[in-house]
Amino acid sequence: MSEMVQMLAPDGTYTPDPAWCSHAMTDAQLRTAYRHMVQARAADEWAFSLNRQGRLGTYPPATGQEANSVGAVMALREDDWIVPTYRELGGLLTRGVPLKQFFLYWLGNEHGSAFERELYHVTPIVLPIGSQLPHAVGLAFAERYQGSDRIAIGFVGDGGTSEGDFHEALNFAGLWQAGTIFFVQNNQYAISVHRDVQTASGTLAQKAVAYGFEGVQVDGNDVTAVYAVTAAAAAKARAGGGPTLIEGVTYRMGPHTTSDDPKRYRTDDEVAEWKGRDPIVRLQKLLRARGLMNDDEVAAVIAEAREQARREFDAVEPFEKPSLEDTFRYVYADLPPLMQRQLAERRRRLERTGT
Amino acid sequence: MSEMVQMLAPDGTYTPDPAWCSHAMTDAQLRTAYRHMVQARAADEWAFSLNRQGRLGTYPPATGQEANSVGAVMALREDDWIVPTYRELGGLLTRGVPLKQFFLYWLGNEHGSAFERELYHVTPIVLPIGSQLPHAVGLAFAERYQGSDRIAIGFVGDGGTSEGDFHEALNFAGLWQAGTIFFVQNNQYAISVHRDVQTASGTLAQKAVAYGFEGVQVDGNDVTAVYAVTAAAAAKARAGGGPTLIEGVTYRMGPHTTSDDPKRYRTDDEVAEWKGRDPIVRLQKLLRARGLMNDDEVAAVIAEAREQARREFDAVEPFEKPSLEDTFRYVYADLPPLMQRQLAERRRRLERTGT
Amino acid sequence: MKSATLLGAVNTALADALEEDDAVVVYGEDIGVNGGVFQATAGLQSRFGKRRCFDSPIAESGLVGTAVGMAMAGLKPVVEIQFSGFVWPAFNQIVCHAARTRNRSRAALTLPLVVRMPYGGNLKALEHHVESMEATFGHVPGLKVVIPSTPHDARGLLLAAIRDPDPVIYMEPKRSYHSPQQTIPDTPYVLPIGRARVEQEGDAVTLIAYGAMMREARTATAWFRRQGVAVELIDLRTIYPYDCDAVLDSVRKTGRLVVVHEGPRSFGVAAELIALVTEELFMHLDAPPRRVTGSDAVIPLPAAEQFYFLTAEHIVDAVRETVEF
Amino acid sequence: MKSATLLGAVNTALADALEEDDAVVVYGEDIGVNGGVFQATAGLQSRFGKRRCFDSPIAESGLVGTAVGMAMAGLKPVVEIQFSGFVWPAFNQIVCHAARTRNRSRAALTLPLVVRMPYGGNLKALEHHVESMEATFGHVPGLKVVIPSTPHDARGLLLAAIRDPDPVIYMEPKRSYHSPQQTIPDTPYVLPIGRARVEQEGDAVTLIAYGAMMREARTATAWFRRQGVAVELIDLRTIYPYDCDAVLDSVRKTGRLVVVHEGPRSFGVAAELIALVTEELFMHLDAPPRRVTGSDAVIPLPAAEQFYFLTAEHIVDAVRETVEF
Ligand SMILES: Cc1ncc(C[n+]2csc(CCOP(=O)(O)OP(=O)(O)O)c2C)c(N)n1
Ligand SMILES: Cc1ncc(C[n+]2csc(CCOP(=O)(O)OP(=O)(O)O)c2C)c(N)n1
Ligand SMILES: [Mg+2]
Ligand SMILES: [Mg+2]
Repeated sequence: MSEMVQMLAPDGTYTPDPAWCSHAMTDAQLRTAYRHMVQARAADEWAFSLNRQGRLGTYPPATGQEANSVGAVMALREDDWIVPTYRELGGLLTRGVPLKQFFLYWLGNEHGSAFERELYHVTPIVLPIGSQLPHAVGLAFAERYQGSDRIAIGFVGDGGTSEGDFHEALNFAGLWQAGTIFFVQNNQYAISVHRDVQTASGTLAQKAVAYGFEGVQVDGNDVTAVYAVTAAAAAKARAGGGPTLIEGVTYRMGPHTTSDDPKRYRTDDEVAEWKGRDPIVRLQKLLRARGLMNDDEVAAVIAEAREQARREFDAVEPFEKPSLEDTFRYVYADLPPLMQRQLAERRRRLERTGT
Repeated sequence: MSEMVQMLAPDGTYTPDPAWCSHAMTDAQLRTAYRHMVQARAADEWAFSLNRQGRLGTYPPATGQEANSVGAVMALREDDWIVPTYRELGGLLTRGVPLKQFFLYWLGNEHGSAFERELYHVTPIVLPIGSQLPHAVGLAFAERYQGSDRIAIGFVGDGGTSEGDFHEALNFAGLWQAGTIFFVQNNQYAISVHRDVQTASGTLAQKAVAYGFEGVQVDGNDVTAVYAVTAAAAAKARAGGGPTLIEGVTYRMGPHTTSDDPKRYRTDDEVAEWKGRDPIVRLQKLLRARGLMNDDEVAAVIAEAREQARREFDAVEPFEKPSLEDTFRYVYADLPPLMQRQLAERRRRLERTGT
Repeated sequence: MKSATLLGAVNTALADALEEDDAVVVYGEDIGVNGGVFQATAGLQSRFGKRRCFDSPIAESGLVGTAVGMAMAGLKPVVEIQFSGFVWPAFNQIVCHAARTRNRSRAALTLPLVVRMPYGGNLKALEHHVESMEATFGHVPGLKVVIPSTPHDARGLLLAAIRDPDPVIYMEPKRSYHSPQQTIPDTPYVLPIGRARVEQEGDAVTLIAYGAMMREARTATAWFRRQGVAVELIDLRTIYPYDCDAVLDSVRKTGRLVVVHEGPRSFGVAAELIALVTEELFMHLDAPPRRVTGSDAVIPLPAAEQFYFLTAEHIVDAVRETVEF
Repeated sequence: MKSATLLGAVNTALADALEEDDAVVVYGEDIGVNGGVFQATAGLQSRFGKRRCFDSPIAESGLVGTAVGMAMAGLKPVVEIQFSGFVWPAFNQIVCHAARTRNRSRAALTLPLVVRMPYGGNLKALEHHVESMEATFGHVPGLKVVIPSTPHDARGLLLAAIRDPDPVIYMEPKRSYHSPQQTIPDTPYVLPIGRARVEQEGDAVTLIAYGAMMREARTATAWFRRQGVAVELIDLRTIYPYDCDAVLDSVRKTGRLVVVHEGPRSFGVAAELIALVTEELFMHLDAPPRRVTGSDAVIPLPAAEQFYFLTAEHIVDAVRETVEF
């Protein structure tokens, strides 16, 4: 197992790794990545604050993990499939999913997870840990079957690597030489459980050995490294070279969700230490050093991102209230007579009792 | 990943491997192993023949896999837990489970799987592939928890390594440093599916890398190698050194079960090739070469094993027929009123209709 | 027209589907060169190639989970679970994804997939090879659950299941795989999911069964016919969404109901039908509805299985109690 | 006596069990230093040490599977599934091993283990955090399924479940975790599994509920009391093996039945109770039994959940129909 890939150090020094430099980001890409990461951070902070104001439901913040999410998705073609977890805000934004939709979802409306297929190639947000990975394998299989060279990326957390579905998905992918990238967002914790209590495996990347394909550990707070490693995996997958497991080492700066109190299980010192490795700060240093952004531009990007978050939430907050009928409409293509009876009964009770 | 461990070659030449020679079998052990392997083979052949005569139900033959089963169990202490599959006849015999019980099980009687706990430390025969492995981890945990140095061995097939439970069991074991040995009976096939269609992993042993402990591939037709590797794993486990994954490379000489027709999916040539690696023939060669058994003794061991198989089956064939009440007796410690009603109704129907 | 077994009809329906639509893929454990442990997929790999019909590793969750992914991208996967007793590792994928993706995505993604599995017992088979847990699937929002009892229904319903835009659990009564035979059309056809079939009209009592139990129910019905008692025999065919109108229409006419199934009694299919009928037709009922079902005991191994499984005599006995009430 | 919430009572029962028997171990996701996402295990690790109370990786099948192994070797594991919606990866271990080891081994091995999980919704929670699938467990031969509705029952039933020689699925109504409070004894006690509790006697109609629905049922019962209608309110408490005698005794007296539960209607608990009652007490029934239950739709996300979940008004409406029939 080789060392963790890192090119952009926390202090902003950039040392291209010869093994991966064929996938170095262009200046334009660096600027784009920065914008998406800042957008994600701003939306995340706004969502958190909305929850505290009682205007948004339980929400799992993604602050700190933007380089993984944005870097990985930027390395894909825009019609490659993304199979997200509930913590891939940066990736969704990078793909172009409107923030409005994201807010709608966390407001508790299924339409927030209705990512139009041909527009986004993003599967719905799902919560059962690890269970989305086999979908990424099936998607990649189906695309190749249909003659397309689209590939799929499946995100999962460090905790998610313990589920049986992680194993089964990687095993199928190895066998089928599926064009699937498995991206582990190793943010050190599964709620309160530290990664070291999740598995005795030295790295999460080395788990790929069990399936006969390559695993790479990358500094998940270095967007350039994440991009390079994912781009290489994507090129391989697209060419029919099969799957790759990528472990992006990062940190969940906030609580697991708005209902979680991380002080129960981790120290302020630890959080402070990781704060020093912030992926956005780091990229900003590089952009400044290269002269790609000055203070004003940075400030403008941040201000615009915050403004965008507020704007998009405002656009959705008074979203159309769903009806009783809506809750029966999408279970099957056609509502069966048995459920028509149930709907009629419920409508009757609603009319009679107001509830 | 190191080479496959082998000491006793198919031609009978014995080359002790310095890495494992602290666990070489004694002459007495070689004779015992031979006897158990021959017993297992004879019972297996008799069971197969009984099935063909219509006197025994569906049966999964284990012929060819005796060295794995016998060698591994001989390497354990007699109160270590065995978590078998449906194809560990040799291991059960080695542990002392009466053949009568084995026949009773395949005659379709649950009493055949009632291995008295303190006598045998063998869990029941189970059929859902892979699902027994977490039990082996729980058993080892519980023994250490209770201050015992008993360990546990969990058997599984090559096909079974694909199930999520394989992954979850090994992951728990690695974390808990459980005293569990995972023994993969790699007999090349899962029914009709070849091991190479089961996983893209180079060896099955290398899957241990994913869990932070050691994996060893061993010639599963060489009982001396199986014994040595398992004994080393057992010593490590007992000393608190944690789990080991062992892949014993062997071959299922017969059909998957008496209902299977292996000609559909494999060639006679392949079978013939493996016949040349027969674990019993090989051990016989060693015993003769060392002067531990002569022709007469070999013939006597075989004759006695065949005789024993017939005798034990005859003792069980007219086994007491279970009653309707028996089928309700073991579901819970006490039969709940709800089921008492069901039993009464069924008794009434039985009395009225004779069915 | 040609004569077919239920097993043959399943094989034919799979071939129909593979023939008509390149989006159909068939995979599962041992279903390739081996043709499945029951030979339900025999000949399909050699006819349609390994691209369309192939083996999978032993990993039921991965099997259904990859099918979910394939269906999201436009394929119509048909996966085989070797025995219904081995479907539980896949239950999470079935409950959380197969059943819910349409609703979760407001139909942005829909899943035309089929999970086939032989079910049922009374054939001296091993543990986990004899289960009838259809009610468990029926209770999961978002699934369709279909069980044919005849070769004709088997082909028409399986092709309908594969064409259906939603996930279908298709359970095959393995005890009826080889008999009785029936003539079926030469060309593909579909039968509607969600519709029961009145196999025999009658006005004395409604007898509802499905799958392998239809054979016993038929025998019982014929016996009563000889006694001059007209049993109305209904083959439920779809467990969910079951044909409530057919059930209610029949009991409205007969005023009496007996429901037969092999699976555990408590929380089983019979309980559901009886509850529906009692709620809706209380004033029409002339006798207490009855269940002829498996018990809540674990199904015994072969040596005692006769104490668990059902016979036509059990049905006769219960129908007689109901008619004579 | 001390005042307790249901959540507190669960915590106390776990402490009771850890205190009384070294064979008891408590483990699950986030149950150690974090004390569980609902704090059901708060303080247990610091009081009993990491040997007795510890975190597990996210692997429900391994969680239950290792517990099966521990129980085989004489421990009494109590595992927590974080939400009942996430229990399905463990379903295979529950159905094939937890539920069957006694029968399979003719009691050579028995499994005193408990699988705890919060269930139920109507609290603006996320997908899979709101399910009520108790009927699914009730239909599995070999399981006991217990659901408390009060702090007093929660402690007595959980300790009984842990002492029980057989596996118990213990489902905690998370919406009732914090209220109402109740005074409970200072010292450990057990309540019998398999026995319902008549919370309020009456002769007009039998109303059966359990878990979080008891709150709504109580409100409805009180409303009718004020109208001079004596509803007999029964808390089922055990879903399997449910207390058939208590149910039948009550309906024999009242002649009317309404059953309430939050989970899907079809193949649910209400269907079972109605079927039992109709079969056994046909001549005693004065009105059609009624179900007040969730529908077969997928439970909506928070913005529309009010269209799925039940209120006391729904119960009042249905009871009125039944009483006025
Ligand atoms: C199958 C399943 N079990 C348990 C949970 C409850 N749960 C929600 S998030 C979470 C932790 C996930 O950790 P990880 O995979 O590392 O992802 P992260 O939240 O850190 O992004 C758990 C246990 C779940 N959602 N699904
Ligand atoms: C969960 C599960 N899925 C499918 C089956 C059906 N089945 C029985 S044996 C078998 C093959 C097992 O192969 P392997 O693990 O290599 O063991 P072997 O039979 O070769 O000893 C299969 C698929 C099963 N018993 N359990
Ligand atoms: Mg994490
Ligand atoms: Mg094998």
